[in-house]
Amino acid sequence: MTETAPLKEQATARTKPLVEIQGVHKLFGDHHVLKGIDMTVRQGEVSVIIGPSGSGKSTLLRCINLLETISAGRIYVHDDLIGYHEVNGKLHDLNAKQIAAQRREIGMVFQRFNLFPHKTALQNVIEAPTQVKRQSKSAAKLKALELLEMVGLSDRANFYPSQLSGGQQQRVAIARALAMEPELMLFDEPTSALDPELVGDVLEVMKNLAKSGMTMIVVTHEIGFAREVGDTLTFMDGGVVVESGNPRDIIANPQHHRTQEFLSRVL
Amino acid sequence: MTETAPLKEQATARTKPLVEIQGVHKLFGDHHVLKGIDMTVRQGEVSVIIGPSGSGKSTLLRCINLLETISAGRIYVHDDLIGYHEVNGKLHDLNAKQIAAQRREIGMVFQRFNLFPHKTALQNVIEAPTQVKRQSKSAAKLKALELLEMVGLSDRANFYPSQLSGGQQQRVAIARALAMEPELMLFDEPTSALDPELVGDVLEVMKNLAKSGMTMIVVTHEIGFAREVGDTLTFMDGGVVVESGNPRDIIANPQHHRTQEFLSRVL
Amino acid sequence: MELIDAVPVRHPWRWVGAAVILLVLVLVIQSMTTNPKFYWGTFRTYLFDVLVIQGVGWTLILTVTSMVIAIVLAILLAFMRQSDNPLFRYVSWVWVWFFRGTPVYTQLLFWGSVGALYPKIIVGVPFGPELFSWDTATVINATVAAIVGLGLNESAYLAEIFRAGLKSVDNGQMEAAEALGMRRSKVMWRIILPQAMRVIIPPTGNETIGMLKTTSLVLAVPFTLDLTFVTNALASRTFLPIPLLMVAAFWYLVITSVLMVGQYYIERHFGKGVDNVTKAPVKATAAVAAAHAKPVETSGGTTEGGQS
Amino acid sequence: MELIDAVPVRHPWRWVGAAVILLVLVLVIQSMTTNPKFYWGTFRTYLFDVLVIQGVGWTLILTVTSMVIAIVLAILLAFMRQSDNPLFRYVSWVWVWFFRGTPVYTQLLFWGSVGALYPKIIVGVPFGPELFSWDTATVINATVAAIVGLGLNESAYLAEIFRAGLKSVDNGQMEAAEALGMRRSKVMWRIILPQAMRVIIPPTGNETIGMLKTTSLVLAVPFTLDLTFVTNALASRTFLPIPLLMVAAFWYLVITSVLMVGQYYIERHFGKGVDNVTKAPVKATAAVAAAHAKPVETSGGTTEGGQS
Amino acid sequence: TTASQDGGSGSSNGASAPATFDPSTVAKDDALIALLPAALKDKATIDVGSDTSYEPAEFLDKDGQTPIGYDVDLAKAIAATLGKKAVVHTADFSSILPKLGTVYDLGMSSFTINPERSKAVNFVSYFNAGVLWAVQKGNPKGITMDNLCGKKVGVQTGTVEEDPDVKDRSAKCVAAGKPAITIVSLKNQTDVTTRLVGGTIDAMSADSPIIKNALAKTNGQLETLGAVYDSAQQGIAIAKTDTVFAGVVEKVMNKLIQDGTYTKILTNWNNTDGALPKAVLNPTAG
Ligand SMILES: Nc1ncnc2c1ncn2[C@@H]1O[C@H](COP(=O)(O)OP(=O)(O)OP(=O)(O)O)[C@@H](O)[C@H]1O
Ligand SMILES: Nc1ncnc2c1ncn2[C@@H]1O[C@H](COP(=O)(O)OP(=O)(O)OP(=O)(O)O)[C@@H](O)[C@H]1O
Ligand SMILES: [Mg+2]
Ligand SMILES: [Mg+2]
Repeated sequence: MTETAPLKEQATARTKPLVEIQGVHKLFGDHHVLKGIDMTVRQGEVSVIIGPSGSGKSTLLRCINLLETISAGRIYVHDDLIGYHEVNGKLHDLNAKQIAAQRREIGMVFQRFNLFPHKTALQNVIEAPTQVKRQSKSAAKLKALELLEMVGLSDRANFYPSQLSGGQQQRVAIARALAMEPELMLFDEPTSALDPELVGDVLEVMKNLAKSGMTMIVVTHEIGFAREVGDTLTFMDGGVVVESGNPRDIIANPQHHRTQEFLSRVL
Repeated sequence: MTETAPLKEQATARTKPLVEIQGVHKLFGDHHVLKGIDMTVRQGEVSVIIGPSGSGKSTLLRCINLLETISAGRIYVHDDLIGYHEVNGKLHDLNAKQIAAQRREIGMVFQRFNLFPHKTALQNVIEAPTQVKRQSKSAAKLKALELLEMVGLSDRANFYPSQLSGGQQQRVAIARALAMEPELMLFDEPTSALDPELVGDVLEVMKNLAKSGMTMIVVTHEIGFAREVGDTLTFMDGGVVVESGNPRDIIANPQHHRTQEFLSRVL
Repeated sequence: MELIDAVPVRHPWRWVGAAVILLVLVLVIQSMTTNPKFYWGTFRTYLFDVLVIQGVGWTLILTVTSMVIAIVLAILLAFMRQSDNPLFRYVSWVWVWFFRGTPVYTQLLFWGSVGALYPKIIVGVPFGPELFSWDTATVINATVAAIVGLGLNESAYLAEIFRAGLKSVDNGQMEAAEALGMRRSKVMWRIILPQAMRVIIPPTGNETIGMLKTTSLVLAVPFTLDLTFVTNALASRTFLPIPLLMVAAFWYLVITSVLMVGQYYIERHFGKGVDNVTKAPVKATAAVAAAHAKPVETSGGTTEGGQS
Repeated sequence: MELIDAVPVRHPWRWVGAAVILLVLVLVIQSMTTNPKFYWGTFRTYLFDVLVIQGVGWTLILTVTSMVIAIVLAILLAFMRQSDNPLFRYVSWVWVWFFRGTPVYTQLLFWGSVGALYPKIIVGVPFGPELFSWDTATVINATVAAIVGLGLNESAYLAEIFRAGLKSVDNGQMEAAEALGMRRSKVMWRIILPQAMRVIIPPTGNETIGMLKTTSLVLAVPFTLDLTFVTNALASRTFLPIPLLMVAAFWYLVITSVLMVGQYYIERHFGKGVDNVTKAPVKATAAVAAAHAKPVETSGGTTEGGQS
Repeated sequence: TTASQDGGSGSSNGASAPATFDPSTVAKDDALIALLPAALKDKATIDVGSDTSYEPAEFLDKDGQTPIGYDVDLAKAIAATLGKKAVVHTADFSSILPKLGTVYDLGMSSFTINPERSKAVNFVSYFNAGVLWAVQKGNPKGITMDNLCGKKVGVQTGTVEEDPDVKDRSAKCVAAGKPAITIVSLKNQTDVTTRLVGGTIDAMSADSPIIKNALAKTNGQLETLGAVYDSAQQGIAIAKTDTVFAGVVEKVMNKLIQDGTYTKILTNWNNTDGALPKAVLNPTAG
């Protein structure tokens, strides 16, 4: 548990950090899940997080997107403190409206897709822009069709999720998150619920997204993706960051024995 | 669509065939899913089936276990015609009791586990022995604990499925199927709903099962498993068997271009 | 390939069962039609009587308006029950407890007597001057009292049904919608509720059909135009209660049948994307063709569906 | 680490809301207790009157027995509705249609008058000699008529609830159980139904509480021992209906409260393994300890749970 | 169809109401008006609550909504005397009493006066109804007033016939070691009558005008058993707190009795048997 105060100055000194996670702790009751996470993600960077089950990867993403509140530390996105505003050194909870506004800047893709089953692919994608951003339906629809085109599903616009394969559903979920034009995309094991054959399509979409300059934090077991696309790789275990750095270096030459052990099991 | 009559003599001539599938067709309405499948699985053999999504792999397993009725052809398990009895060359449907009796000889493990959520692991395992085979509860429980021990879950006997990880659930499902002491085990993509880390445990259990001499038909995407454990490998596409033989030969040197293409995508 | 054409399993006992049931049915119908105590002539005379038809109309009005009030309140109560404001949760619980717990007849009597108990509705500063006041009896006339009484009572039952329905929607839906930046009320209304409707509709259909019969209690208000009152009044005049009960039963059955048909369509509407989707790959081929044939503009037209 | 101790968002309007609701509540209670028209003295006199207590007992007996009959029939009807025998499906549909469609009052009247309409129950060869015959009135006395009438009516409503519940269980459960060689009836009873109970119980709770009040219609039979009848009779003797309605309402509220507590426990029972499981990994540590501490024999003891 | 409004299809079908009573024939009495409590002086109407399912005292006309009957006509006469118009509201028994004094000025629904009830409301006696019994025509079951034990007797719920009359007889049976009377208590008198015609009950007991009406309506399928007994006074109910108005009603009734309007109305409805010589406020004995 490093002290976080000096870290902040250090991080802001660098060029364009988008996400700054400083000494974040998370407790569920007595269960200490995140034990002082520090992490910086710069604009346009693809940051890959790996780690065994229960190491707190999902919890970390959920804290960034305010689906959980942190117990200690700070998370900044775009220099905006997530979840609180600070007045005279005292933190105040944000109200529901402000929380919603912060979330709009952050897209999230879940392991289990969580598409709205009663809406078609197109309706899933335009839901948030029309309802939250109050875009006109026709404008939102144009944008949505572009996004569906991008994820290779323009001919599936009028299908319900239940009529789509897992890989197609996950791609719709990505398009849905992108429709809000977020600055940051969070992916929580986006391919681990898919049949191996269908994984490729989704990774392809994510690769293109990374190329287009989107800042992304990706929790995944796809080491190939991390190696190819990741700018940084973070290995978490037991609620702490064990090792972090260039993906190719870490995969080829893990420093920590826990990293070695984990990689041997997944590769 | 080869004629099946001569095949039968041929198959029975070999030593101890347990499952014989002869010219099996399956239609869902107009949708022709299985287009004349022939296949023999001998006692103690591990037969692995691979193939792209929609090729009819699950449908074939479901036909063997009578979850679907076949439209043409014959399936024999232990020289017993599945689903029908033949009187003077005329087929008669089996009644519910006879169907249940045939199913008891065949264990099935599903992709989505399908454990009974309202029963603990132990209760899941003893359900069929006590209710179908009318074993005493104490005898069934002894057996069940042995089986749970075998799949490495003896300390999870009193957990509900929702308290177990996917890999643990799948292992309970295997124990549940084994509790009926089937002659044949069918596995339909038993690991494809699991996180990569958890796949290993389940494959380990299946390997041990194969070693113990259980006859198994396994639909899977785990080519490593097929190579290591499989006695035969069958590649299906579009409702027909494209290629079949020794797994190591096929994987190293696929003859058919569809097999080549598929393996390149999955490996 | 030679398709299997197997001899199906015979079920002789089913046929025996069928015969017995048919026989019983025939005997019941025969004995009903020939039994002079049913006075089928009187039944026919009054079946389309103008008073009876008006009674049917009023019963429908009461049922529909009070169900609408009840549904609106029930949604509110169910949302309140899930609120993170303890006060709302508490109020919602007490409401359900009280209105489910006391007999609707007593409640109707109260709404009918509220004018007697509290002759004036006064809006004013508590313990201070009164600002406005109305004569209760004019504000709450019999029709209003009947509808309010039935609606409030029913809202408690429906609130339980809606609560169970909302609970049945996977939590991931809430998270996905919140992660998109949607406010909780919007999530509830556009995402959770439409999906909950699948579970909500069958018991709500039950309640609606039950309400149809409960309207006969509005005599407590007193409201004297509904079907049961009218047929009862005719029965006491003609001293032939059975045929007039049959008239009422006939009309209730007709309305119930109509409601059951309506329920079928509403169930289908809210099941879209879930229940009534043919296995994906099969449909896919047809659906791809349809998607290509259909210009994209039309697809958005159904977006509103979930809101209704 | 320094735990975040943030200032919570203030909700001033919630406090205003709370104040208003409390004020209204206080005013209502105050005006009720001070309004002489409520005759609280009479209320107290009759609250524990022996007749009233007996009425409570009879109401409970009617509710419980008719609900038991209704549940048994409803399970049967719901299974029949899913049967592959078209006759069973058809009979089940007609049953639901008829009993939901006609007013329970009329049905009760019929069961009360069946003796008048059909003085004898005759078992015999149709159009042939009669084998046995009973006096209808002795077979169907008032209590039996009341219970049968309420039970049959309610079975139709519950059948819909059970149908929806069975539909809600994932199809994979049926397949998994069948693949184990279980017969369909066993699968239904041991696997599908216990899981469906989660969805079935809240609306069934509604129906039970509704039934509590519906029992007052047994006057149609006539059955004259239930709570409503007794309090009405006392009211017409004393000409003070309001306090006696309050007595009835009080007891109905008490029973409803007890039923709601019961429902809570039943919901919890059938939610086991699904609803009331804490997040797996957290529980796991505790549960592992528990599992080790507990000898395995006890675990089997709860296997029967699903059957009840 | 309008069967309900097509009168004259035989006496069993549709009430053939007697020539309607015209309240304008009743003279206004300013002296009595002057006695009215202030709240009533300014009102143009006298509102009357009545459970209109008790032919011929109060029941509904062919339109299913307009109350008629001798109680209704009396109400009109009372209102006319006080220079007002009577509005008779159909109401369920339980809803009449709580509304006395606020919504309803009078309750007129053949209320039988007894001491217990007198504690709750003011009664002005205006009619004398006795208990009368009826059985099937020809008395096929051989019922007499002395062999009722173990028989099924129909009564309307909440009437004095149910409690105390038949209940006491039943208790006496039990006390004498005989089987109790099965009391079939139904909400509507019509249902009681129908059951007697159908034979599921052996006899019925009701107020004498009601029995007579039932006899007329069932085309001679019934006959009376014994004679009228236990004459009890019926009263107009007025809120207990409204003693002033109750006094006025007593005076009005006595005026109507004296000037013959009362007899005229009862003659109209063929029910002069129950006429009282004098109306009394809160008579001590029933
Ligand atoms: N709402 C919660 N309440 C209590 N404990 C929780 C909650 N959510 C997560 N946890 C616990 O926090 C720990 C970390 O969980 P998390 O889901 O973040 O792990 P993960 O690294 O994403 O694992 P996986 O690879 O299995 O998704 C686990 O032990 C989990 O049980
Ligand atoms: N009940 C059904 N009704 C209609 N079509 C069906 C049904 N079940 C399966 N099919 C169709 O049969 C074809 C084969 O399906 P099957 O599930 O056997 O494929 P699979 O090889 O197991 O694929 P996957 O790898 O996706 O599980 C598919 O096109 C599917 O749509
Ligand atoms: Mg996770
Ligand atoms: Mg499959």
